[in-house]
This record gives sequence, structure tokens and C-alpha cells, in this order.
Amino acid sequence: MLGQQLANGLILGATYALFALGFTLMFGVIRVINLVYGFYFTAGAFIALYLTRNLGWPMAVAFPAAAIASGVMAIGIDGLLLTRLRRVGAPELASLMVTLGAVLALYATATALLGPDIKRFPASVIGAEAMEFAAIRITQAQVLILLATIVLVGGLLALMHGTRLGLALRAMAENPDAAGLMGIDTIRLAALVSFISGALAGAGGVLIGLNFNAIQPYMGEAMMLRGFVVIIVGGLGDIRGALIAGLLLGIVEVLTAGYIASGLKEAVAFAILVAVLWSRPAGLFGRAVTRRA
Amino acid sequence: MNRRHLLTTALAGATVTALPAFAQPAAIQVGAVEILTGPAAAYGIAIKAGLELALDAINLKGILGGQKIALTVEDSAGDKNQAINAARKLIGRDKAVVIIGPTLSNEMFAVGPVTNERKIPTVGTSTTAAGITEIGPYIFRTSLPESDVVPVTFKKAQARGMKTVALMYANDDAFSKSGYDVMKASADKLGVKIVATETFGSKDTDFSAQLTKIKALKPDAIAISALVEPVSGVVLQARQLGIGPEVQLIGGNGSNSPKLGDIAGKAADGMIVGSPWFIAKPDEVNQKFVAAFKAKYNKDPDQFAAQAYDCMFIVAAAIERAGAADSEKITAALAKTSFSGVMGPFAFTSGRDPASADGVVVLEMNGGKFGIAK
Amino acid sequence: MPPWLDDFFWTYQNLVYALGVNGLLALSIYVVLAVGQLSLGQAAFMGLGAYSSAIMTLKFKLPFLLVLPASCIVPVAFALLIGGPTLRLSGVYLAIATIGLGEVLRAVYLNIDWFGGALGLSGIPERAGIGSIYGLLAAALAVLWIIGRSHIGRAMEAMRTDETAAEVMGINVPRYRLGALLASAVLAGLAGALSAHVSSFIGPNEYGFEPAVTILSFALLGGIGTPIAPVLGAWILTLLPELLRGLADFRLVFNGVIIVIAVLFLPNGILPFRLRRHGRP
Amino acid sequence: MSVLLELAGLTRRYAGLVAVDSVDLAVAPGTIHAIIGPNGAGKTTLFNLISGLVTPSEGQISFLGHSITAAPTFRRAALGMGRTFQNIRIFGGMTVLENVLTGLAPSFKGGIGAVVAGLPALRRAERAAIARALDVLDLVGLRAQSDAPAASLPYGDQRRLEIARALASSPRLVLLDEPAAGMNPAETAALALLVRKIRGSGTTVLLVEHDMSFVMDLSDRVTVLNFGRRIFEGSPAEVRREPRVIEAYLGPKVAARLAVVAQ
Repeated sequence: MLGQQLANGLILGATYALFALGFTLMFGVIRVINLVYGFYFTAGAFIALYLTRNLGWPMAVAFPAAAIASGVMAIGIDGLLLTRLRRVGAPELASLMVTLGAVLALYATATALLGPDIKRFPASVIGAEAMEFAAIRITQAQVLILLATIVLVGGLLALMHGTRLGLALRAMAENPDAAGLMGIDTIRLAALVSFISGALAGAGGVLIGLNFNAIQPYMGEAMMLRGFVVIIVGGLGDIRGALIAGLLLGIVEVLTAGYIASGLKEAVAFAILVAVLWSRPAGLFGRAVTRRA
Repeated sequence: MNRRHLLTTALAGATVTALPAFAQPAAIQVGAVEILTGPAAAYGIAIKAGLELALDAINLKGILGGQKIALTVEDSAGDKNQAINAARKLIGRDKAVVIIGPTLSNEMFAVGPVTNERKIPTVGTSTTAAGITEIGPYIFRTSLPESDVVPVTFKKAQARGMKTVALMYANDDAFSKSGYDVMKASADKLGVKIVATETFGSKDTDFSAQLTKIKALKPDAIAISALVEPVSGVVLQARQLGIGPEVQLIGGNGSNSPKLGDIAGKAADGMIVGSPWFIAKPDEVNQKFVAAFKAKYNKDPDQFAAQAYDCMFIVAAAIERAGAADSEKITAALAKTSFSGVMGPFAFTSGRDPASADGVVVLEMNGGKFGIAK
Repeated sequence: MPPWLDDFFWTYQNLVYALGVNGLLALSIYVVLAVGQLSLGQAAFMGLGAYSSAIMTLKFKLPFLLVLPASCIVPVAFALLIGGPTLRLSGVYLAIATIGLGEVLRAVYLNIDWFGGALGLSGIPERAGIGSIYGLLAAALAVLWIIGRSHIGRAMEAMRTDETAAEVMGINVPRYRLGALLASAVLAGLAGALSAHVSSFIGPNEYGFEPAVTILSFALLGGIGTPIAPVLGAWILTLLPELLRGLADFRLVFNGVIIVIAVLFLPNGILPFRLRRHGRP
Repeated sequence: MSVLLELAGLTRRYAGLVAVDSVDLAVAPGTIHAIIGPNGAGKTTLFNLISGLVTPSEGQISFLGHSITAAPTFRRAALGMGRTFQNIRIFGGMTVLENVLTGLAPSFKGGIGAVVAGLPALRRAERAAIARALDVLDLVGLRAQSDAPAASLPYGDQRRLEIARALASSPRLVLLDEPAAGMNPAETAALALLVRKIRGSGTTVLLVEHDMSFVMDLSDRVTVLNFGRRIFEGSPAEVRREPRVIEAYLGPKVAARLAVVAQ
């Protein structure tokens, strides 16, 4: 049973890490806690649902299409919400507030249009068949999640540390003004970050929607609390930190539910958050990110 | 003085819309508080449909010598404060003499004390939690509480060989929690051993930790008290984790919905639930109701619509027997209800709960559809 | 009083209470925003005040005069728990930590029988009323008004405009931040206790993310130039859905859009006045 | 006391970059002390270290004989250290007078209770603060505009307002970060006069400035930074003659061009 529980925790943790990737990237580069992120997650799942269920596309095509569509949506919405604030040099909290208002309106609108019910992928696309290795059962969708998490984290790290684009992004993260002076087009880069982050959110939405096969407008909000815990415990803006913190959180939650009490899952997540804030505010693996002056 | 003046000014805007409705009522005013928007809207909409279908039939002839009943349904959106505001408006502004609803037990705990204080009879059609009618002498319900339904289901499972059971419930709504309390009591009473008690949230999507634990304990049955959506999720994941048909699945009132089959499909096969009503119940009253409902709304009625349909008749009959649109007299008349509707024969206990659970049937999922369990 | 007027007040009694309680909640977010911080824990603090006061009334049978002030204790303790570490850091930490608070407390209420679990706490006697609600609102407004006009108000506005410059002026920024968060917890705790003692029932699902955002929209609509502005914002947003029934379905959309518009285009709210405090005696 | 502010081995590292590299500095009371150097020499970082906005990686700072290396910014201000910023940071929504009153924050001792009780001591403090603020506005020549919104002032006046705000609490030391930036020659001359008046009133001045003639005319002592290191310190005349300084400004081509652009 412990093996199965660890597998459950690993998969749950992978979904948390997957969810947090684009979220932490966005903060890392443009210093914005973008709460609309959760909505891109919802959007990705619904777009994939529409493509597979209503248009009959195969999942292999619908998946990247949904990710790209979410990314494009993110360019539009983030641009609308954040560009003006960036131009007038508004404080960090203004962008947090504006995305908070926007995401509330977006969820509520989506609920009004799509209905509050849980929707599910047709049985033919979900890959719910379970395989069994050494008494551990795992479904195809879950294997896909683990693989996708590894590939996306690896890809993102390669992008950030192995390419010129990544260098520009890191320069922008360090000091946007200096980056602007060095001839980096920060507006276009910000749009690119929105796209990558939105696409990651959309991809996460599809995969996590596939795994639990439960898609509804507020699914992004439900992940948000975990997302916060992961990005703070991992260190704001730290991609590797998000991966490790996500996996850790998933395993701790499952073990709590499996061996202590299932009602304590949320409380455990939050207790970890508060403990990290008190003891290592920069995240388990991070250096200080307090920026002043 | 000054303070009151301020308040009046603040409310001046409200008066504009409210005043016309303060004119004297033309028909007998009955109010209903139901969830018409938001995540739980499906229940309120079904109830509203049931009430209005019954009302059509009642107003055809009228009561008290030809007077019509005017039913105003206010939306609570599932929110406690909106439910209270709605009930106060129905009573204070629309002069409703009876309130039907509200939809959820939690809302009734907030609304009940208000209507009870004002001595307006209030009849819940879907509130199944414990303690509802203890709010006060004006609070009734026509819905069978879970404590009448669940024991029937458990007896069925026991007859099929259940000796141990694992209980699961959503711990974040009153309805599911009450259902769990009843399941626990039933298991204890029947001598069935409870090997595990696991909770989850109504919006959770991952139940793997709880199910893995339960699977290792190898119970004869798993009983789940929650609304249909999380129940479907639990059932689907149980199958993924390899919990097979040898484990009897038992649902509470929340599982008694055709949505279970729609969402979980064959994964839910073999699950049994108790129900005070069944669409295919052969008696003539029920068949006429189902046909009329289909004709008006172009869909099948569910349990909530059926309960509401009966409730409207029960209320109308009580007004008729009271002889006047007077809340006090209607309350007394309600207590003496003797009625036979789509749910079967109906009367209130002295505690204003339904008197008989004889109509309860046990249903079983098969191929995504409910049928009578054999 | 003529019967129709009596009916009128009975009908709108809950709304009148809600206006007062929401006014207090608007002040509770105002004090945090006024020092340039963002807390989304207002609903959670309110819930703590509501639960702790209801338990004192129901289980310990304490008199309301004692319960009301005591209802601030638990929210303040949680404000210290969250504020202690986060207020030394950049503002996003407080915002994030407080968003989580509401969800976690919900889990706590649900899992501890003492709090009634999913059934909540019912049968709370009606101890509060127009007098206590509006009395406290008026007192809070008066105190905040006086503080706003003093050197403390000046320091708060300085912090809000430019934290670094304010600190260079010798303003003890962390202390003001913590003070504001504690005051905010007190106000929200009082609002929670008052609302619990006029509505007879409180449940675990009433103090989550959405009410927190609604409270924020009160202040952003009204503006934070004077303490009266957020209260008016709260009144508008409480009355609007009652006046325009059609709006009710889209209340959350509306609140969200207000926040977006306020941040982008009306950074000073619809009442962009500020307290005069050049203060020639 | 012969030394008002003393830095010993002060160092600040960023990832892969040493912005301030073991700088020693002693500022004598009653002087006008300038810090010069090409762009990127670490002057503003040094100011941020002194006022506590940046924590040092190594080294010590002492002020009035106390170690303040770990003291928070507001405490340094309360001890008697004022400063202005290179990019003006006034409180735009407040009036001119309120801006200056903000600079008097440490002189108010009462908390919320005292404010609500309306204690006479507090009212006296407010009256005294206003009188002091008006005096300072007189000094910088902004008294007539004291009720105007600060954001409405022209650029040069905003700079002077920022100086007035820094001076309000009669600090022992004031740090002026490029006070002459963006000023025309007439304004610069008036500023020089003002800085002398400040020293005359007993406040020591530490300033960073690019305008060489301004610095050379005004300063008692000049410290030259390059690439985060102190390369020279002396009187203006000594600095003018020092080859290392000339090289720092003119030697590497890029540095030279940037220095010219800045002027």
C-alpha cells in the first residue's frame, strides 16, 4: 500500500508542479503574480474538451492546439491588463489586484456560459486503462503527466539557461530598465513570457483534466492555493524549486490523507506555507528576493 | 432620529422598486426560496419546475372557491444571506402566507429561524439534514430525511452479504455530513463493521489516497455520502485503482440522480441507492406526473421535481382546509395533512417530518441506468 | 409606525444589517490598503470573529458585551501568525499568504466537531442590532478619520505613495504595516461577531476567496482617500444587486470588473478626495 | 567628534558583480563631502548602503560613533540622517507642506491612543512641526507654495522640496544624490548657495554629483570611486591634479563617453 500511496503522491505532486511552472516563470521574469493564470488552466482544459468531444479531433492534436490557444489568450488578456500598469510604473500589488479582479470576472463569466457542472472527456480519449507494475496501478494519463512534467521542466530550464532568448529573459528578470537600455524589447519579451506561461497553464489543464477527468470552470481556482504553496516553498521564480516543492507537497498530502486523516490535506499545505514563510521566506532553495529602492 | 433618517435615505433607492409590490395582493401569495443560479442551481431549477407543474393543475380550478395561488420563486444562489433576504422579501413585501424551500439544509438553518419567528409556515422539499424541523413549530418538510432512506439500502446490502463497510463522505456540506451520520448509525445498528471512515471535499478531484487505503482494508462494501458529482469521481477512481464489482457500492440520497450514469457510465454499475421515488414507479398518479412533466419541460423529472410537485399539492390542500389565507390556520391544517401523491401516501409526524418511509425503493445501477434492485 | 413601514423595516432588516457589517469590512480592508499593503484575509478574519464569538455565546454562555470585544482576539492572533514573517518581505507575500488563509480555515472548521463541521453553528441568539452595528461603524469611522488627519495618517499616505522614501524619512514602516494588519483583523473580527449575532447561523463556506475579493472591491470602488469612501463603496455594492435584480446573476463578474477598472483607470476610486491635513491649528 | 560617518571595508556584491568593493570613507562633521566617479562606479549603491536600503555583503558603517551596519533605514533617519534620491521621490499626492511634515515623522512620539485622545502634547508637537516645516520651506524658497499639491511643482522646485523634506528634522548628515541633475545654470547656482546654507546651519552634506564645476566649487573634500573601489580622496584641487582620476574619466573610451553624456 505504501508503494501505491507514494505513486499517488508522485502523480498528484507532478500535477502541482505542472500547474506551478508557468506561474512561477511569469513572476520570475516580469515580477507579476498573475492570478489569471488559473483561468488559462481552465481554458486549456475546455478547449481540448471542445476539440475532442465536439470536433472529434484526436487528443494528440487537440493537446498542443489547446496549449497554443491558451498561450494566445494569455498574450491578449495579460497585454490588456498589465501593459498599461507597466507603462505607468505601477507597484507590484496593482498588477496582483488587477489580475485578481479579472480572474474573478472570467471564472464567473465562464460559469454563466458553460454551466457549473463537471464535464468529462469522452471515454475514447482519456487513457483510463490502468497498468500494474509490482502491485502499483497507474493509468496512461498518469504516465503522460509524469512524462510531460519532466519534459516541460527540462525544456524550460534549457530555454532559460541554454539559449540567447533565455539570457535576455534572465537579464529582464534581474533589471528590466537595464535590459531595456541594452536593446532588449521588453514589451515583446513580456508578451512572449505571457504566451509561454499561458501555454504551460493550458497544457497543465488538459493533462490534469485528463487524469481526474473532471473539467469545470473553477478547476483553476481549486489549484491556485496549491500553486501558491508550491511557488513560495520553491522560491518565487525558481523553476527547479517549483518542481521539487510540487512533488513534495503532493507526496505529503497523500501520505497525510492515507495515514493520518483525509480532512487535513489543505491544512497541511498551508502549514507548510506558513512554516516556510517564517523560516525560509525566500523558499526552500532560494536566495532573498526582497527588492527595494 | 438622525440615524433613522440616514437609514431611510440609504434605503430610498430600494423603495423605488419595492413599493409597487407593497400594494395588496390579488391572489393567495405563496413564496419559494430556491437556488436558481450558481453551482447548485440544478436542484432549485428542478424544484421550481415541479412546483409550477403542480400549480398549473391547482389554478385550473382554484382553491377557496376559485381563488388562485400566486407563486413567487426567489433566487438564493445558495447563499445564506440572499436566502434570508429573499424570505424576508417574500413575507414582508409580497405577503406570502407560506414559504416553500429553501433548497439546502444550510440555507434552512439560516432562513428557518426568521420565518419561524414571524410564524409563517415553511415547508422544505429537499432538506434532508438532521435537526431541520427542530428549528421551530412552523418548520415542516416533505422530503424524507436520510435517516428513513439509508437503513433500507443498508439492509439490502446486508442481505447481499455485507459484513464490513468503508464509509466515505464529503465533509463540507451539511447534506453529505448528515447522510454520513445516518450511514454510521445504520451500520452500527445492523452490526456491520466500519473498517474505515474517509472524507473529501465536494470540489476535490483526487480521491486516490483515500481509495488506496480502503482497497487495502478489503471491505465488503463502500458507502458514499456526497452530491452526485464527487460520487461519480470517487466511483471512477475506485475502478482505476482496481476496486472491482466484488465490492458493493452504496450511495446516499445525493447519488440518486441520472447524472451518476451520465458521468460515471459503467463504472457505477452495481451501485445501490435508496430512493423515496422512482421514475418508473407504475402507479397511475406517478405515470401521469412523469408524462405531464415531459410534455411541459421536454425532459425527465428527477426526485427533486417529484418531491416539489407533491409539496405544492400538500400546501394547496392545507390552505383549502384552513379556509383562509391565514398563516396560523394553514400551519394547523398542514399538521393534519393526509395526502396521496406521486411519492405515495403522505402525512406529517408530530415533529413535522414525513410520517412514513414505506415508499422507499432500492435502486441499482446497470449499464448507466437505475432500475429496481433485485 | 404604520404597519406597512413596520413591514418595510422587517423586510429589509437583513439588508440594513448587511450595510453596516459590510461598512466595517470595507474599513478593515481600507486600513491595510492605506499603508500600501494588500491583504486578502479579510473574509477569513471575519470568519474567525464569527466562529469565536458564536462559540463564546453558544458554548460558554458569555454575555455579548464580553463576547464582542473578545471576538477580536483570534483574528489578531492569526494576523500575527501571517503578518510576522510576511510584512518584512515584499507585499506579494502578504497577499498570497492571506489568500490561502480563508481556504485553510474552511478546512479547519469542517474537520473539527467543535465548530459544527459542515453543519456550521446554528441557533445563535440575536444579540446585535442596528445600535451595535452602526455604533461601531460610526466609532471606527471617527477614529480612522482622526488618525487619518494626524501625523500617523501622513505617515500612512507616505508609505502608500513610496515606501522607500517613507522609510528614509524615519517612518517605522514594518511597525505601521503590522499595526494596520492588526487593526484590520480587529475590524473584520468585530464585523464577523456582529453578523453572526444577527443571522442565527454561520457555516464554514461563507468566508472564502469570493467574499474576500468582494470586500476588496468595496474599497477599490470607493477609493481610499478618506475612510468614508470605502464605506460608500460597500453600500453601493451591497445595494446594487438588490436594486437591479438582473445584476444578481452577474454579481461576481461585476465585482471583478470593478476591480479591474478601478486599478487601471480610477486609482483613487469614485470618491477621489483626500483628507485635508496641512493642519494649521 | 572628528568623524561623523565612517565606512570600513564596505562591500556589496551582486551575482557576478561587485558594486561596491571594500570602500573606506570618513566624513568629517561640518563639511561638504562629494563622491564622484564615472557612471556605474557604485555611487548610488554606496548611498543605498549608507541609508540602509541595501545590506552590505561585508564591512561596517558607523554613524555618530554607533555601529549602524544592521540598523533598519528608519532608525538611521531617526538618528539624524536625511537623504534625497537621484530620481525625485516626493509624495506627489500631498501638499508641499505635508511633504516636509513627513520628514518630521521621528519628532512625533504619540501613538494611536494619543491621537484619538487629542492630547495637548501632540497638538503642540504638530504646531512646532508646522513652524519648523515653514522655516525649512523658507530656506529653500518654497514657502509661498506650501499648500500647493507637490506633484504640480516644476521640476527644479520638486528637487528643492525633496531637499527641504530631507532637512526638516535638522539631521546631522544629509545625503544628496545628484541634486543638480536636470537643472539650468541659474538653478545650479542657487542650489550651491543652498548647500552652503545647509552646512552653515550645522548639517554635514555628503553628495553625489556629475556636474564637476558644481562639485569642485562647493566641496571641502572629494572621494573618487571607480568600478566600486575608492581610487582617490582629497581636496578639489588635489583631485584636479590626480592622474588616476583623469584616467578613470578619460581612459577607457566608453567611460569617457558616458561621463560626457551625463554632463
